[in-house]
Order: sequence, then structure tokens, then C-alpha cells
Amino acid sequence: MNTTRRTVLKGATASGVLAGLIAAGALRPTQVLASEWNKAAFEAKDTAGALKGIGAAAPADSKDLVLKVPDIAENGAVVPVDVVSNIPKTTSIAILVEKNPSPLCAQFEFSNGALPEASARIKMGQTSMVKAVAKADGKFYTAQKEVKVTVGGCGG
Amino acid sequence: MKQNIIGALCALAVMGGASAQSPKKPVAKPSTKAAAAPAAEEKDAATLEFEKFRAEMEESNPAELFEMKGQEQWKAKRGPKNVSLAESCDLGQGVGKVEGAYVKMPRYFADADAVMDAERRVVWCMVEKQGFKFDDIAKQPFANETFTPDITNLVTYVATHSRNMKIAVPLDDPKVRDAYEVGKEIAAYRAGPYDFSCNTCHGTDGKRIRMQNLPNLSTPAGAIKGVQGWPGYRMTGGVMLTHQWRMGDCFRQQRFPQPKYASDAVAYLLTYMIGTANGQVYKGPGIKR
Amino acid sequence: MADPMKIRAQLKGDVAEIRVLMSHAMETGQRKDAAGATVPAHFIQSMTIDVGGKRVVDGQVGGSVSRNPVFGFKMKGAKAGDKVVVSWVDNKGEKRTDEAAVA
Amino acid sequence: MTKKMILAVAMAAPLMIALPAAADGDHRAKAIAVIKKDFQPRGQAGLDRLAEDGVQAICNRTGNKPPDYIEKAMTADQLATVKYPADGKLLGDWKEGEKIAQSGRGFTWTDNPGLPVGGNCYNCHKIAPKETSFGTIGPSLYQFGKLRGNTAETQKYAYSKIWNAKAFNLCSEMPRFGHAGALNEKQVKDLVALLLDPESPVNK
Repeated sequence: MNTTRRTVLKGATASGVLAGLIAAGALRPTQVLASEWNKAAFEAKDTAGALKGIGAAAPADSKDLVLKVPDIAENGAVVPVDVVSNIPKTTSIAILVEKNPSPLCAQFEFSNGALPEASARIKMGQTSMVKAVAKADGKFYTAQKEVKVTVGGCGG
Repeated sequence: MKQNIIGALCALAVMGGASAQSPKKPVAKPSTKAAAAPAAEEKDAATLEFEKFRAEMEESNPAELFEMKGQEQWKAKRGPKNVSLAESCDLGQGVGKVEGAYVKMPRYFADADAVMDAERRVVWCMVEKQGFKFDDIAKQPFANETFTPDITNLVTYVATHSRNMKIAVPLDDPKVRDAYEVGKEIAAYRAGPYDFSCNTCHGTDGKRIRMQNLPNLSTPAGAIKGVQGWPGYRMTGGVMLTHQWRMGDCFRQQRFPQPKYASDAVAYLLTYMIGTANGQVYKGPGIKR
Repeated sequence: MADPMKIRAQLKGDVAEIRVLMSHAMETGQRKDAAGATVPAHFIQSMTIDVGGKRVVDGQVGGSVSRNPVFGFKMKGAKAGDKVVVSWVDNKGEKRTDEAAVA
Repeated sequence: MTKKMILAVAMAAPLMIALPAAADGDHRAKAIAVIKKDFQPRGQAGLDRLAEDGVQAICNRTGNKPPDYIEKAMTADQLATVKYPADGKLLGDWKEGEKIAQSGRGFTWTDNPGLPVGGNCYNCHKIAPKETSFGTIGPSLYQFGKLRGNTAETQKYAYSKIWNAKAFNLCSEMPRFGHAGALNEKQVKDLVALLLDPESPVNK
């Protein structure tokens, strides 16, 4: 457990201080396990706010960011999303759904040999653009595609 | 002879009908120029699109989470008798053996003197071998968004161990054959306010309800489409549901009352449905819309 | 206590494919139940993957990830037998850690 | 009406014995016994729903292919059950009809019996072109009025067919919406309008 915690800590220079804080119980496990949840970005009610929240206010369109989603979702509750970044030095990928009440779905940071790609399954309340945002060498890039959400069977 | 009786009866009925209502001018059926029904096996765009992701979705099917729990529960000593199913339950392949058991059920079990589908058999083992009470299991036998019964996990575990095997319901056993024939009649039985039977939706090729394709359960190719989805992880609500559940929900939509859990009626219907798929490869547990 | 995850890490050439299935309700806090009552938010907020003792993926997650989440990643530099440790924490502070080995 | 039902039941019982096909008749008898034994009431769906009425009994015993003379006699009998509006007007409001056609609710054990029942139309038919999520169990009804003309005769046919589909094809897969008490006169009129009103998107 201790070793896991140590590798988890961000900014290892301060690890001594942090270790003290952990021991004192001042930090909750949430904060220790991973980087702190980006509340502002995840609770943003529109895409602009979510992008701002992850520091990507004006990402540039890129063909090297490949977003694979179905044109029509079989079920809005489970929409498969695959993102692959061919942009050199990509360090993170985020997935957003423009018309969801909270557009930001997830963001992944890669290190230690992880390839800049991710797949996840997301919920969509209605037909919307799905956006991928990649961070590479400090800059943000984006790709987007529309996914149609239709009704299911039986009408009742 | 028999025809005469019917003729007489019907004539009587018609006379009664005519006298009960004032005579009406017959309503002619106007000539039909309407477009023919869409071509068979027409897949909706969502299904076609989804099929591109099908392999990926099936490769990582959340059903595996339930299977994991089921495996644990199969092996654990449980119930008032503190016995594991692994050391007590015979699914037809020997005590504790799950490999290939699912695709060889329903079958006749002499110890229970009944034809049993996989779920019914596991329930029987839980009651007879582990000492659980049937009524407790039957109280809430199917999963919802907040609760997944043990039996669902167990059936998912058992089914997973028949993945990619051929369906082989022992229809040469007269008791199983009889169950198959009775099940076939249950599937054809029209009743209720809408005159529906199972076959209303599932007796013809190439039909769909709204956008959903309806497998024709009277053919092996159609029956396997229905069979291999179960047990299935349903994306709506994210719940794991069994073939027993599916039968009940069909009756619900038929506007019928509810079939009793783990009953003959459901076992026979499943014998017909799975037996019709004999020889086809089972690819479940499934992932459903 | 949260249910275990299912982790698969498989080498294909020099790339290890990591698939993780998590058992979680992933309630957004906006859904209403059958009785019309709002179901409180309950979702995983962070997930991490360490392989061979090193952080590979540091993920943040919102309520719009599907119930019983499935994630897939790829990495280079992993060897057969390397320990894969996946952890998550949700908005209520519940957490879960599971392990598997690269195969 | 009551007399009708009594007759239907009276007819069905002897027919069960009267109809031939002894080989699978045995299995059918077993099936009916199993159904009676193994169902339980739930919500609004009581066990009374398991009993066959005359039409169901005939269709169940003839593989939905009754002999011509039975078909003729019984369809006429079913037609006599259709209740037409007192004022004779059969064309309602197509916009309301569209709403009824969309809804598939009603009559299941999970439905609230106090709420209106839907027509289930799009489950089986293509109707207005805007709705692309339609079933194919029944024929396409798109351009129904354009192809057949909005005449008194077609109005009466459409109304009667929706009220009691078995008046035209004894073992039709289509429910008898009026006869079953699912849709009332006004609702059936609204559906007739959806199919026949020149202003309905069906005929545009």
C-alpha cells in the first residue's frame, strides 16, 4: 500500500511533506490515489466551460486525432468511443459529449509507455457531437463526430 | 362428421350474431394498392452501425462481472446446509461439472422428475442441496437496477462455460421431446386482450417491431439468435438478465399474466426454443440493447 | 464493499492491451427512479493503472461514463508477468483495487 | 354485446373437442393445462386473460388457417361487434391520431390501468414518413388515403378494421382495439384521420 501511494504522489519533491500529511490523516485517500478530481471541468454545464476546465479553451482541429464512434447509437446508455492520437507527444485524451448536461465524460493522462489511445463507453441523452481533445506538447487538438441517438423498441 | 358439427355450431353463432345486431351492409375491403412490406432481414441503420462495434462490445461484456461473482458463489459453501454447488449440483454432466452443461439443457433430470432449463436446475440444486427456500429465491428472481440475485450470477457463470459450443438439447429423450412439443403449443397459444401468442412476433422471418429485428423462433437460424443473447447484459439500466426473465417479459408484452418462476411452462417453452436451435453454436452470454 | 473488477492485460507483439471492467452504478445524480425520486449521484471519479510499479494511466471520470464501466488502453514496454494494478475511487469515497498479471 | 360474448364462449367450448388434428391436439391439451397451472395474476393481468374466446379458440386450433366457411361466418360475426359513433362521423383529428399511434402503452402487468392505452401502431406499421422507427409485422400504411381515397367506404373500412381486425381476417395478427376496450370511438376516429385525412402527413 505504501509503495503504491508513493508512486501515486504527484510532485515527488514534496513527498516527505505529503507523507507526513497522509500519516496525519489530513489527506483523504481520494487525493492520494490520483490527481484530484477536476470538479470545475466535470460539473461545467456546457462544452466551452468543460474545455476551459481542462485548460483547452480553443483546441485546434486535427486529422491526426482519430475518433471512432457509431453514426447511430444502438442505445444511448452505452455508446462505445475509441480515441487514438497520432499527434506526437500526446500526453492526455479527453472525451466530451456536447449536449450532455455535463459534457465532460473522462480524461486520461498517459505516462511510462502508455500509447495515446483510450476506449470507453459513455451515456448520451440525445443526438449530439462527440468530441475528443488531445493534449500534445502543451497544445490542445480536437476531433468531433455526430452520434445519433434513436428510440428503442416497443414504444412502451 | 366433425366438420358438420363445427358448421352447425358456427351457423348457430352467426344467426345469433345477426339477430343480436341490426343487419348491416357489409363493409367491403377496398382494393389494396399499398406498397408491399419491406424486404426480409432489413436491418436498421443503428443495428448495422452497432455491428461494427459488436466484436469489441462482446470482447469486454460487463456480463463477465456477473460471471466472476457466479463462479465465486458456485464454489462457496452456502445455504443452511453449508454445501457448495460445485460439490453437490449435477447439471447433467456429473456433479459440479459446468463445462458444456448449458448447451445441453433443458434436459430431463430423474432426481427431480422434471425437464429443467439451466436456471430451473440451479434453483433446484440451491433448494435441494444447499437448503435454500424456493419461495425466498422466487420472491425476487430477476435483476433490477439496484439488485442482482445470486441465481443470475450463477446462471451467467454456467452459461459462460458453454460459450462457442453447439446447442445439443437431448430431444431423443421422449420426456424432452414431449416438453418440446408442449412448448411449441405454448408458443402458438393466442389469448389475452390483444390475441397475441409468442408466434405473433416470433413466427415469421424478417419482421421487426419498431426498429428491433424479431428472430423467427421456429427456425434453427432464428432460434439461435434468440438463445445466444441469454443470459444477457442489457445496456438499458445496465442489468444482467436470464432467459427465464426474457420469457416472462415476452408474456408481459403479450398482455398475459405472469408465468411462475422456474415452472414447467417456462421450461417447456425453453425446450422448444433452445431445442429448435440444436446444432447451432452458442455465443452467449450476450449484450443486448 | 465494492465488487471486484475484471482486468485483462494481454501482450500482442510489443504492445500490451489492457481492458478493465468495473462494477459500478455510475449514477449521474440526474436520473429519476420509477417512483419519480432523483437517484443521488454515485459515480467513479478517478481511476489509475500501474504496470510493473509505474503509473501508466491516470484517469478522471464523470457520471456520463456508462454503468459498469469498460475501459481499454495500450502500452509499450510491459513484459509477461508484470503486475497490473487498477484502482478507482468514487464520489462517496468508496474505492477498489484489483490486480492481474500481463499475459 | 353480452349475448355476443356468451355465444363466443359457448361456441369455443364444444369446438375444443370438435376440431380434428388428434396428434398435436394431445400436446395442445397439455399446453393449456400447463398454462393454467403455471401462470399467476400480476398487476392488471389476471388469470382470466388466459381463457380463449371463440376467435382465439378457432385460430389456436387451426394454425390460424380456419376453413373458409368458418372464416366467413365468424368474420361476419366479428363485424357485427363494431360500434360506430352515433353521429356517423368517422374522421377525427389526425394530430391526436399520431399521438395514439406512437404509444405502445397499456394492458401489461406493469402498466397503470388508470392511464390511457396506446394504439401500438408504429410497432408494426410504417405510417407517417417522419417516424423512421416503425415495425414491419403489418403492411405499410404510408399514403393509405392517397392510394385508396378518402371516401365514406374507406373511412368505414379503416374504422372497422381498427375496431375489430378480425372482422376482415379472422386470425389476423392485429389486435381488436375497440372490441378489446383498448381504444374508444374518439380514439379510433383520430386514427382513421391519421390514415385518411388529406392533411395528415401520411397522405402528403
